[in-house]
Amino acid sequence: MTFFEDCPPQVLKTHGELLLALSHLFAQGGENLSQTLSPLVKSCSAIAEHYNTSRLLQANQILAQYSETNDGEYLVMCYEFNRLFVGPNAPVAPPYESVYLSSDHLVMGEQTLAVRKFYQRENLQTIGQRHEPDDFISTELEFVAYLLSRIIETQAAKNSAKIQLYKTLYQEFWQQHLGLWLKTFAHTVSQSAKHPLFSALSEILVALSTLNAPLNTKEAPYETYAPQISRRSSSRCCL
Amino acid sequence: MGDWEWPLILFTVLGQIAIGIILMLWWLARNRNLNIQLFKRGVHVSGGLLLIALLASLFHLGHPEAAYRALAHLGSSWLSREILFFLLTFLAWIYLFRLSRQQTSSHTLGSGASIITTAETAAGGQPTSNLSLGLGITSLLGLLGIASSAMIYVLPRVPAWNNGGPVLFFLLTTGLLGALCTLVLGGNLLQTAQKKLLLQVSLGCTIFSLILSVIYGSMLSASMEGAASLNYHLSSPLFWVRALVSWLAPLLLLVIILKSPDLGKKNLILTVTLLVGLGEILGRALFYLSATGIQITALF
Amino acid sequence: MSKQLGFLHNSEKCVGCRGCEIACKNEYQIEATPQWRKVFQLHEDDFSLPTRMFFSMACNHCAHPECLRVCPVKAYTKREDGIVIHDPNRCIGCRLCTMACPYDRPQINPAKKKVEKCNLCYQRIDQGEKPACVTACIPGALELVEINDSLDQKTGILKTLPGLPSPKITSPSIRFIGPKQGKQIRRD
Amino acid sequence: MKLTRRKFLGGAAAVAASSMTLFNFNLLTNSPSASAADQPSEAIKTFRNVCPRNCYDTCGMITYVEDGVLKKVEGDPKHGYTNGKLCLKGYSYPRRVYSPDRIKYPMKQSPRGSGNWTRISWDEAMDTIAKKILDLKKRYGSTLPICLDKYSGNFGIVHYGIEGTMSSIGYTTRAVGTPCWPAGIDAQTYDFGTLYSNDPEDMVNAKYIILWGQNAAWTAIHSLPFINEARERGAKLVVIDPILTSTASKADLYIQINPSTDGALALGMARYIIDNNWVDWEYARANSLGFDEWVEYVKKSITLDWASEKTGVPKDIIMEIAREYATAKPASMWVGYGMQRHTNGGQNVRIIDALGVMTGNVGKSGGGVNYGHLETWGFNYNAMVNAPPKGSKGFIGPDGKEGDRAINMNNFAHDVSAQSDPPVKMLWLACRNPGAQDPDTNAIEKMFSSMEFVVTVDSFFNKTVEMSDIVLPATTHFEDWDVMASYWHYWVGINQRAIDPLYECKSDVEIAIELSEKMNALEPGSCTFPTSGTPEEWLAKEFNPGIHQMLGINDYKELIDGPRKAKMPPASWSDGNFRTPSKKIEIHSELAEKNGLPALPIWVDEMKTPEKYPIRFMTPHPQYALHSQFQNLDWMMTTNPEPKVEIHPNLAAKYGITEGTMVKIYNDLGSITVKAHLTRTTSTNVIVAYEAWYKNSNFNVNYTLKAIPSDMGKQATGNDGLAFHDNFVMIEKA
Repeated sequence: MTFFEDCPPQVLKTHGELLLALSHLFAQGGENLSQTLSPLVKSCSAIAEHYNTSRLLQANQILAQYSETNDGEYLVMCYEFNRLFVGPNAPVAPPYESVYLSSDHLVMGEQTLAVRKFYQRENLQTIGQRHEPDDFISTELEFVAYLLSRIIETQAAKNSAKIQLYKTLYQEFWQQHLGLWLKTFAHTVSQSAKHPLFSALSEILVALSTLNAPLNTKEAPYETYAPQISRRSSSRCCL
Repeated sequence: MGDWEWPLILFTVLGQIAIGIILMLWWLARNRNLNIQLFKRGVHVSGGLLLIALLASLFHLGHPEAAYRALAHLGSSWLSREILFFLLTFLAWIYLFRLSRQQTSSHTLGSGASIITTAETAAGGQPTSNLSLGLGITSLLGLLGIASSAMIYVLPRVPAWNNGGPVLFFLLTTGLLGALCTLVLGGNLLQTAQKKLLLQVSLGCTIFSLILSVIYGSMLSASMEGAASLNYHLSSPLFWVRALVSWLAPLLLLVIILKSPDLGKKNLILTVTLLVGLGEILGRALFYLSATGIQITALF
Repeated sequence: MSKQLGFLHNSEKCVGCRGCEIACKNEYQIEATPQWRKVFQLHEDDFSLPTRMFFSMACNHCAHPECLRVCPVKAYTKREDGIVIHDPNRCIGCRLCTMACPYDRPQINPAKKKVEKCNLCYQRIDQGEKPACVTACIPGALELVEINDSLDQKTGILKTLPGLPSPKITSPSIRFIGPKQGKQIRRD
Repeated sequence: MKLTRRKFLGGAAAVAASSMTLFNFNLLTNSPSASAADQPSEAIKTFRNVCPRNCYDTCGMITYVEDGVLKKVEGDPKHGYTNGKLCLKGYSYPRRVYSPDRIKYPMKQSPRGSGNWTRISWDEAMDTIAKKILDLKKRYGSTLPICLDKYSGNFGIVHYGIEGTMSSIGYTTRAVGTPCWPAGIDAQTYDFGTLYSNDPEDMVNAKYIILWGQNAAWTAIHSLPFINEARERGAKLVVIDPILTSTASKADLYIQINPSTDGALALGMARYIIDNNWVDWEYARANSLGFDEWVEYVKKSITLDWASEKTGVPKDIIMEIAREYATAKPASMWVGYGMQRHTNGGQNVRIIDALGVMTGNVGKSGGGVNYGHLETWGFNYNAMVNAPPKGSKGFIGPDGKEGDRAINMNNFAHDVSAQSDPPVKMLWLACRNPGAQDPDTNAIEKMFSSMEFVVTVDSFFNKTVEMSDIVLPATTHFEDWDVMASYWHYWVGINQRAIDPLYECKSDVEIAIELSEKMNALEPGSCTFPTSGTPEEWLAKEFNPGIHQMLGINDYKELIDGPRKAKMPPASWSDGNFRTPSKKIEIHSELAEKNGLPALPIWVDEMKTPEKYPIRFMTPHPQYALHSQFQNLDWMMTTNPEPKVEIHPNLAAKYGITEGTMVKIYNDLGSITVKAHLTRTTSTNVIVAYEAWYKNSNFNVNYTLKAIPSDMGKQATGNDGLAFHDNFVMIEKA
């Protein structure tokens, strides 16, 4: 309930920048880390300083270290990025919401369509609609960043009806979508990341989902399971 | 057994201790001999245990937030009945708690006043029947709750459970741990006769439990699944630990205590109680672990 | 109860293709682990000659459903036509039914922490269609039938098969046409 | 590509124009309709698809699509053979389409086999490939260093555009042949002129059915209802197979024959039929050449004792099935592909053909020696036929004609490596996974590593993709327009594009178009593949008046209403017009003789079991997979999580193997280690593991398999088949 009273535009902007930086990082892929890492480091520092969280600072230090690395190291990170998120091998952490939240752990699941409907509420659609799942992490992050930017604008315009609208949209989207799977996704990444950059990235994703809590009325429940987790657990009882 | 049975082990054992204590208090109160301090202590401890037990029970549910719905099927579900009786027991306990509070407010008994006194004096004119009635009703509801708990496991699918075993074992646990815990709680507040009585109850329960287990075990081999349960027990080191800590050691120690002039040292009683408690938890774990259900035995 | 719907499984025709199992998953897009319907291979040694014999089993919509009896939240209901329906909205995931069913057919879905099972495609039946598994059975080994005395009096109708729990526990609404073995010319 | 870009720019422009916000979108854009949010969900749409896998059944499917998402698949009730039902693999299709494991974008690996992959654009992929092709062409003076290996991953007619891709860049090296069934094809070609089987739905009319090395329950399950109906009408079902399969378990009579001795059993039967004069002399003499010659051979050389000794089948059983087969008219035989995967496999099929001829069961409804057919495959193969670019240099064949250089698909590793003038430098793989499916996996690995460049088009990260430089993401059949015929039943169905291609997946024709554009940009005239046409237009070009007439349609669009059955008589060869040189059944085949084979269907000894490796390792088709497809999907991995080798308890006891023991199976070529399953469904000298590619597993039955050719296949398919089942090994506890 304390969303926009407590969050000055500057803080919202910082959040939005982090969301966008992450969105770009996933959208541009492992091949463009040399361009997408620095903005992430920058926005991450701003957030870490604002909240003064040491874990985030530490993670960001690793990010910063690798954002100034050589081409060889960038290539190694690119390979790891693809192994984790892209393929052509079965990716370890496919960056799509429905893989984590739908009961069948496939892409284009119910969440994908629900997310599509969310975008439509703002008369938006994904550029790759029907080709790329709408619940691709970058698209969801961009949408959240967009909502924050709308909040800032409407706050500036003192349009309280609109502020309320975007605030609600933001909270709903976070609680029904991004907030539900971001931690599981991050956990999956950290479980099998072979390069410190991605452990750090996972840490930032966790921080992001936690830091967004003050922006929300309450933290989203994380009672969801990654496919790896639920596939492992048995459905049989003791008998 | 998966992780999800731990809440059940905790719930059943703690719940049974709680009700066992109240049962013993009731028994002690029957000839107006209950020390008021012990009453209070007993009510508080049993209430705490009951609360932990009830909370623990929530965690074996996939959706604890919807636990209230479990009351919906009193017609045939023993789980519904269990919940009902435990809730009623808890309500009755609240009444006991109120009684214990009233006494505090009207009569401040210093620790030095731990003279053996009758409940009537302690209650300062309040009718002891209230107290006795409260303990009685709570015990009765609690016992019904425990019996219902046990009936949940009386499943035609599980031959090892599909008999009087669960009910008897659950009730024996109640008696045994109830008596022992009351002894521990009571300490010097208990009269020697009361102590003796509680020790005898403990010994009786232990002997009965041992005999019953032998009979029960021999019955099990009648069905394939029962035999599997029995085999599981006999080949599990856990079972032999349980046999040691909850039958052999208590038997030995209880006899020693009963024979000693001052009915044993406090520490010895505490030791027996802890051993039996551990044994009962092991026993409960084995109860779940060993259960073999009738099932499809075809390949794959 | 006016009638009791159930399955008739013809083990003479069933080749263990598992089409029924997967057709069920396809119909409800059930995730990988829970198997509402499952094909079992009978023990080779239960027959005079080694063989690959199968039966397919989902919820048996028992005449005396243990799941329904033990469920504390009334998640189970038995319809007029005998179908035992599990309502996941009521389910609180206590798993008692999974302990009580001798056929292990209600199963916990670890992600949803609720139990799921076959509801005999009652929505399809209400529209005059057959259950998805029956529709999918290529050799015609699985049928939707009314379980009654006249069925039981037919020759060759069995109430159980080797490897199955005694039908006395729950009176399952499934009948079998037993596997028949042909002649085998073997080299061992 | 163009479409995406336009859409992207359009979207960006719309955002810029809107006064809504100054926010810079990258992935989102304004939706075309302002009230999009209020639009209700689209109604469920249905599409017709056909399963394009290498399978007898080629099922008609109905695909349910909601909001552009494939929801479920069902069998097409208008398909008279598959009758509205799918197999377990068919029902798992949504898991395949939407598996997060799918290959999504063109990717490049450097170096090959390192696991170091980078994502590249289609443009870069095509640029790299085109430059490599042009470079090789320049260096070697021709495109012959480029080798195509395509086979059965998708049998859709438009997928022959893969061959067309190669044709359009010049003369190339081609893996020719078929690993599956060539020996039997040649056997029927020598005997009848081609392979041509009765309509499988016609099996209901049979009074006696022999499934010879055929496990329909796993490989052609939609035939079972027809067999069952015949049985309900009184027919007896006999299954002859070294393995007691699911099908065999249902038979009235199961005969566990010594592997590779099927011809001996048929000859024993023939001898008993002759002795009892149950021969249909009239049919045989009127319709065939060399029949009497063969009868003389049987009388002179074959005894029942010999046949019994050879096959392990008791004499009285040979007599029983001979009598029943010859006297139950009509009697149908179905020859499976497993039984011809031997060094004498084709010859055994020829003997079985002769058995059908001598009893007059050929050309009869309810009869036939049924193996397969290609009668309904008369499409234009428009995407396949492209003239080579002007000035292309080809390989001068033995006939003096210039053309592609053919190498043996069934000895691919060896033949690729053996080329020197010019050597093979680049592989293009599509609809094919030699890493999992070819014999001698070690040799395949070695050959791949000797290549300069490997391009693979696929949907999942299998062993072949692992060994590639560039992988291109393939569409599934739900994302394509196509038409599919069957090599077993007589139905033909259209395959609609039910959903848009996911990610950056492209069909083989779309890939060819991209490549053609790129090559011509780099070197005008270097590729002749047309660069226009929508997928549906490409499909339309496959139809011709012959197909229209056969299916009774005027336009391919009529197939959208339902698949059509070819207008053909239910019994093959019922007109008696055989397609041999003599127009008769050639029991005596000069063509066979010319090809160095016996002219007559006489006994040819099976491959001897080597002393060092006394155990036969059979690797038949799996239940949960089709070759290396399907088993990797989650449903299959749950139902059938790991491979097992079936071992007879007596054999297992000899090596101290118990249920669940890990067993090492090995010979000179290589080894695999797999869990034991003890069962008496196999025999004491045969172990069985089913070929498949399991997700995240290196299990592959082909490590011990030598590329031993079967006896036939050259005549009709270009190369001899593979004796997959003459695979001898030793076992030990791992």
